Amino acid sequence: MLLEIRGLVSGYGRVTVLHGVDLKASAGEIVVVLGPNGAGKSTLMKTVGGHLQPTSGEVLLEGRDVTGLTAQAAAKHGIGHVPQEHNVFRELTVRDNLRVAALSHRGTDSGFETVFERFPILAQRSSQRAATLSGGERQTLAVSSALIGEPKVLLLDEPTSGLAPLFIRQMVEWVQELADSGMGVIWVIEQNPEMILAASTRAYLMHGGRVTDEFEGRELLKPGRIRELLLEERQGAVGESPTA
Amino acid sequence: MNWPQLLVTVVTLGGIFGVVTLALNLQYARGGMINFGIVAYFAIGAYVYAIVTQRGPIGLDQYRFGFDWPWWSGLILAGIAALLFAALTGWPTLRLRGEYLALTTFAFAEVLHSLLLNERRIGNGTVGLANVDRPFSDWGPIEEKYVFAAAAALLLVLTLLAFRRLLSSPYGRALDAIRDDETAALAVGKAAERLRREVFLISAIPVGVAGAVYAMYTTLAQPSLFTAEITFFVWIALVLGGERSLYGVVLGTLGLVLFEEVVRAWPFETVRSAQIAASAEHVLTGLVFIAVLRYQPFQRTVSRLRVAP
Amino acid sequence: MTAIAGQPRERRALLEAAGISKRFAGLQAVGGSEGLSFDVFAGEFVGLIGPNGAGKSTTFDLLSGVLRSDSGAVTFDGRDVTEADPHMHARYGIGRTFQTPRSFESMTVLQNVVAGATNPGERLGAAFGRKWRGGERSATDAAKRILTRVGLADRASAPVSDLSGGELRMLEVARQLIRKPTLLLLDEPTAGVHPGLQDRLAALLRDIHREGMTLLVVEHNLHFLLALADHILVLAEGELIAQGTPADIRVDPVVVSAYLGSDSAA
Amino acid sequence: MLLLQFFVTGVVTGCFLILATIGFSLTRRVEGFLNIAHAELLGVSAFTTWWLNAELGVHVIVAAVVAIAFTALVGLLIARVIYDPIRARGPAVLLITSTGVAFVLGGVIDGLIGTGIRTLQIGLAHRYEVFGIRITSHQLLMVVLAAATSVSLAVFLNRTRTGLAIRAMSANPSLAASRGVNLSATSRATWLLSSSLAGIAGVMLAVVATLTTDLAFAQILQILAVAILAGLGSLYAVIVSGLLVGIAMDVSAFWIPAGYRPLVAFAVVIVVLVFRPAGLAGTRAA
Amino acid sequence: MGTNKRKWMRLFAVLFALSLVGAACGDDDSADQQDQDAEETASQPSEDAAGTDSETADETSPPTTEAAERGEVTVGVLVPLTGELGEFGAIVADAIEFGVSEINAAGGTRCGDIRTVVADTGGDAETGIREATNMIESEGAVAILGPTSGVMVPLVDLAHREEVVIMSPYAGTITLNELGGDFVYRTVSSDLGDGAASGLWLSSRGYESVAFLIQNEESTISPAEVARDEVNAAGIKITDFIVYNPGQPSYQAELTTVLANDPDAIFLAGGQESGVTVIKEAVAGGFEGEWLFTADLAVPEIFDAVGADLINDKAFVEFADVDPSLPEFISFEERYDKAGDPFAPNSFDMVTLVALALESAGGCDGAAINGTIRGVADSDGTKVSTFAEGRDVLAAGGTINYEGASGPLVFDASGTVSGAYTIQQAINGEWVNVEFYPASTFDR
Repeated sequence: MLLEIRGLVSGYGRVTVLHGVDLKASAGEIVVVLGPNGAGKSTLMKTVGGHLQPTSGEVLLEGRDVTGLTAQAAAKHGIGHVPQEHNVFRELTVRDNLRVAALSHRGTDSGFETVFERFPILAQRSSQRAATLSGGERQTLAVSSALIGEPKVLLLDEPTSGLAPLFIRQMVEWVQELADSGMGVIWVIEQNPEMILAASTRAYLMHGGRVTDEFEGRELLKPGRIRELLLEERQGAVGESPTA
Repeated sequence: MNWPQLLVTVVTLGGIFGVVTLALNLQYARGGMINFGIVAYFAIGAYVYAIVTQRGPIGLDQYRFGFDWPWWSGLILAGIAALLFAALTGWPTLRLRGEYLALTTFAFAEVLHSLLLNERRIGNGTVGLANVDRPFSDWGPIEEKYVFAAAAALLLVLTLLAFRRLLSSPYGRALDAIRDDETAALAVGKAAERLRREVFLISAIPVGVAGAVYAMYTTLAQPSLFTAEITFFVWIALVLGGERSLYGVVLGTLGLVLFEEVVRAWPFETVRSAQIAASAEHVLTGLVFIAVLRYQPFQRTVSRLRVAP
Repeated sequence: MTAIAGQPRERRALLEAAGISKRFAGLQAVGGSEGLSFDVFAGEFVGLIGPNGAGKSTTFDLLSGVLRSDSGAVTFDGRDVTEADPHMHARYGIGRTFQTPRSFESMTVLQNVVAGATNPGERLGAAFGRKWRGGERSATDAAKRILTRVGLADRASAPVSDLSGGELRMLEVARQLIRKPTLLLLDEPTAGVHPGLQDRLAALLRDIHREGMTLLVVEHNLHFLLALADHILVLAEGELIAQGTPADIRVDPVVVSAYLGSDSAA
Repeated sequence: MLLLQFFVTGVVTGCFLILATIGFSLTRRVEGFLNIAHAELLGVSAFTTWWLNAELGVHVIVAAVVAIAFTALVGLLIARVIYDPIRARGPAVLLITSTGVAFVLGGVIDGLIGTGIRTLQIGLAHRYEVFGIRITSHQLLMVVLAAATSVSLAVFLNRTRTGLAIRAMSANPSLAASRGVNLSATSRATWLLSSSLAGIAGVMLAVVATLTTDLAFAQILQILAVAILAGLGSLYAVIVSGLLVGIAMDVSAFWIPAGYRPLVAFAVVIVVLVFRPAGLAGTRAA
Repeated sequence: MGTNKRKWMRLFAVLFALSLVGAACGDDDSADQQDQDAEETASQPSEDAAGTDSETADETSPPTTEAAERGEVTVGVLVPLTGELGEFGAIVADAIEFGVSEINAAGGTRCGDIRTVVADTGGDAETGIREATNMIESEGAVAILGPTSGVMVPLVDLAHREEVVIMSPYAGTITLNELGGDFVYRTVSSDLGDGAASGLWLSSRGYESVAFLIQNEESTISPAEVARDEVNAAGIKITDFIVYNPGQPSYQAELTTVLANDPDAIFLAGGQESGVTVIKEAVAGGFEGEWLFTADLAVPEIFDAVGADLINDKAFVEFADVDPSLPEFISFEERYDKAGDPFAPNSFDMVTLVALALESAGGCDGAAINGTIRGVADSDGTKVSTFAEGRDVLAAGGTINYEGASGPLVFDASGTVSGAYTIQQAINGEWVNVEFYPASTFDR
């Protein structure tokens, strides 16, 4: 198992947000985390990414304990985190954003080439400040930056919110490729889930700081299933069977 | 060391500066405004008192105005002048926040200082207004210094009581609400802007009066008295005492004044030792700040005592 | 203000948003090309839904004066409040809660509610007097009653830092209730609230609605909202894409596609 | 013509202000607080240069280099020993602590150096006249040094790995950490850098001025003025606002007595802040 | 190497003082004692003095201060030891210490040995007032000696209130011409004389234009204004009259118009720090005219700091001086190796006068000194020039007329003496006398 999260409890100061989360991802997998606002998805990502200290539980990466590492150490161990907001250095140029990501890595230029090849728009804007990019370009840059560090696990915190479908499709394709090359991806989504779910292998539904359901990705693609889940919001009743 | 004398000095100066620290506490801990130019309001009080009570210019004096009015009118006008100056400086600055407000108020204080330093027609420039009227010199049997200490202590207590009364009223609660969460306070109809402005203005009044008392005490209104050092001093006292409680603030100020006076009260009998003492005082003061800020003993004491209003 | 296209005007609207909009750093957050327009009628329970980033919270900010609209006008109770300061909105009778619950940390639960009321002693001149004490007493009594009503009576003297996320939301509602607002804007009242408390919240909202308060509620938990509201506004990318009764909205294809992605809409 | 002369003088003043402020601004930007003790670091450097040069007879350039390096180390040491442990207390406590540090540094300098007239063992400045405008070699050195320092700082921040890390950390520390940037190493580098910038300014102070123990600290007011004007962040804005303050101060002497120069500096600050509440470089949000 | 050693000793001294203060906070009495022992105190408690005291003091009120009961009379030395005038403060304090040692060696005053308490004002008025108050209230000082102009003026009120004599050997400010005379004295002439001497010199040099550069301080502005009037009266063009603030790294802005107007001479009334910078920048900026400095720059260090060749032959300095031909001065010079330092004789005279005033007074407090000081300084009695001589005459029931090392010392209504002035010229890296204006020059 590439990444294994067991009974993770975490939050901000005295406010506990995660009440014991279990989650698994193996290499080459795209794992989707779904759930309404406030379900604890971002908190989960931040805790695994090293920005929040869990109060209990553990995070294992390739069987090694990486619980409670600093963000820097987490990055070094191969956890690439793309936060939901403030995920690029706005004052830095596109190229410098990528260079920062390459700081702790050697052989950087090939990484740049790959990114620029795939996203010519970033190459075009390489000397513009990241603040001037459009939303989609910015998300692309954020994900690209995280990838420069060649992570084993990529944590994507809603990188598609507010993006045009074209961009979403591109990003899905790209992430799919990354997964095919052996990376584990945990992808938090709240809206427009269908395209992403199509590529995913597994999905977790979170509510109130807990994982309330676990699905195989395809299961969710059954007609009407997501709609049912999202519109007829479940109350997080634990007893309810996921396949009912 | 002459402890009674030391005590008198500490009470007097602690009273005067305690008032300033209290005002700062009201502005900062309650109003959320960082005033890094508090010395300006203090200076205004001192100068206005000096100008109002002194006789007209004699000899080579360069200042233009001296009204020779009684001391109490000087005291009142000092408070009013500080209020007006707060209104003047508050108007452009109060929409700024945090560091920017801090630095703009600081800039205002520097402008005032530069004006007093160079404009000899206001207060004799660098020379300042010396030998300021001291009202308590002929107060019968009690020695003047005790009257002064009592007056300073009285001013401090009055300010403390007034602030406490204000803060324990719904007005104070509204201030706390605004400080805790301005957006939420607005959503329940608290006029944050107006309250902040009012706090900025009214807290200037006791500072002006304290400035006047300081001018009486030192018998001097001179630019070199009102430098940014006063601002630093008062801020340090505020942080030392822990900004959350009025009593802590007073304690911090008294502690700091006591410390300074103990260092100063040390008699040096040779040039050499006095020279060393001057630099040692700086080093020691600095080390005490650093240590106190790191270990925060006053703050702990106060929070242990739980005397916060 | 002028009537809005397609809206029958048989009743006087309590709140009229006419062509309001807001841009942040060049990006349109609310309003689209013609601005956002809708009405809320007195006594209604209106739900405001839409996917993340649809501009719901921004709309709330515009209605409560926290943000000022770039265009158009907001009329409340016959008064143009477009340019009014946020605290004046509150005084005119528009109450609101926030997406992340806000509270006055330095105060107890009871004080938080009392602080919601406007006391004459909040004026500088009156603060030094004694006259405010009467108002203070009645506000405290009212606050206690409200705390009982929202189920926080036993936490009255606790510091707010002891409250759970759900309790904080209840406290926020309580702080508004003491003001008896004409219109109450609730921003995601169920987020972070555990199911037991959600039921109590639903009952509370139903009650205050029945007592005549007009409610406009942003909510992700559609199950919760659709059961309570009698009118739903659907927002996507800052524009009103649909409105109607909960039953209409449930089956509206436009709404479904807004939630599930543009692909399925096409 | 006289006005132009004032302008040139103003540019030179501005260049000193840039040198003195740029390190202060860098600290503010990366470390997040106003380090009042920065001004005393100028003194550390100035007096080290003086001591080596005038007392020990070391060549002035060697003395300057040693002084700058020494100042950098002192700055780093202070940061590690005093600021790092209380970082969590927030910028206000750090600011006041830095005042304490300034007191200690000032007191130690005062105790070690004492009173007296102190100047470097360097010749008198040469004078050049271009179209009737006079400029001395020391003034030129100031301009050249300010320009060279600004350019090399810009190159350093843009071209080197450490520079990039510093910029990333100042822009968004937590994201920088996520990208694998070593925050504590970067912080150390920042302290070394900003303190050596103070060192350079201190050397210039020693070259131009007659040193007294309180001269260095007297510069903090103008440093603050320039830093506020620059918007407490951008290094490029420091250059603009340094020049602006310098020119405004000196050109004002054409009309009003020179004693009012500090008043002019702060008046500029107030005017700018009233119209641009976040400084020259700031965005317009208040 | 010698100077380096001094630096390190300073560091140790700082640390030592720190530990002392630390000890003081813990246990003040014993530390107090320890401090007195540890420091090289100028005064030793003397039992004999106490004896003398009781003999002569019988017809008056008993000594009021604590110090006097211990057979000591305390005198405060309030001088700037740090800051711009630190050099002068140290000279004054040293000369006072020398005077005190002479007095105590002669057996002390009727009120006991003189004990000094030294404090640094840093040139700061507020510190001065605080320290003075402290000296009076805590240490029982009966006289405060040595404040500079800026500190002296604010002390006037304190002196009257506390009935303590305040004396300065160098506070020339004109303001004291109005305020002084009662409890407030100085053994130096007022800036009126200083400015007049400067003006006289500037007028007599045949300059056509002169620029004034004045540091923004009481002690520099007041003589400069007198000099300006004098120069104006002589019909010389004043190109600039610039008051500048010290503490700047450079004074280019102030110098710009001065250099543009290219005067024949610059009158620079500035402190050492600003003065040196101004001179260097003016010469570097192309000024080739002559200079007249005020007393602050009348020190040999100036040649090192500025570079002797810049000012050689071109610079003059004006300061209140003693007549070196006075026998009293010559005698002083023989006893005190630093007699040539500026204001050293004035300082010596000051403390000697205080001691003699105490000796001739009926009490041991400030009021006693105030009552007799004019009398011992100027009378028809026996001329004396040391404490010992004076005491002996007084003991024999005579009256004395103290003729000091700095001159005859006659206090006018404002407690000021009239003085002589010297103009020196920079020649070969030294200050050389070129003109002497005796006190009589300025009688008007």
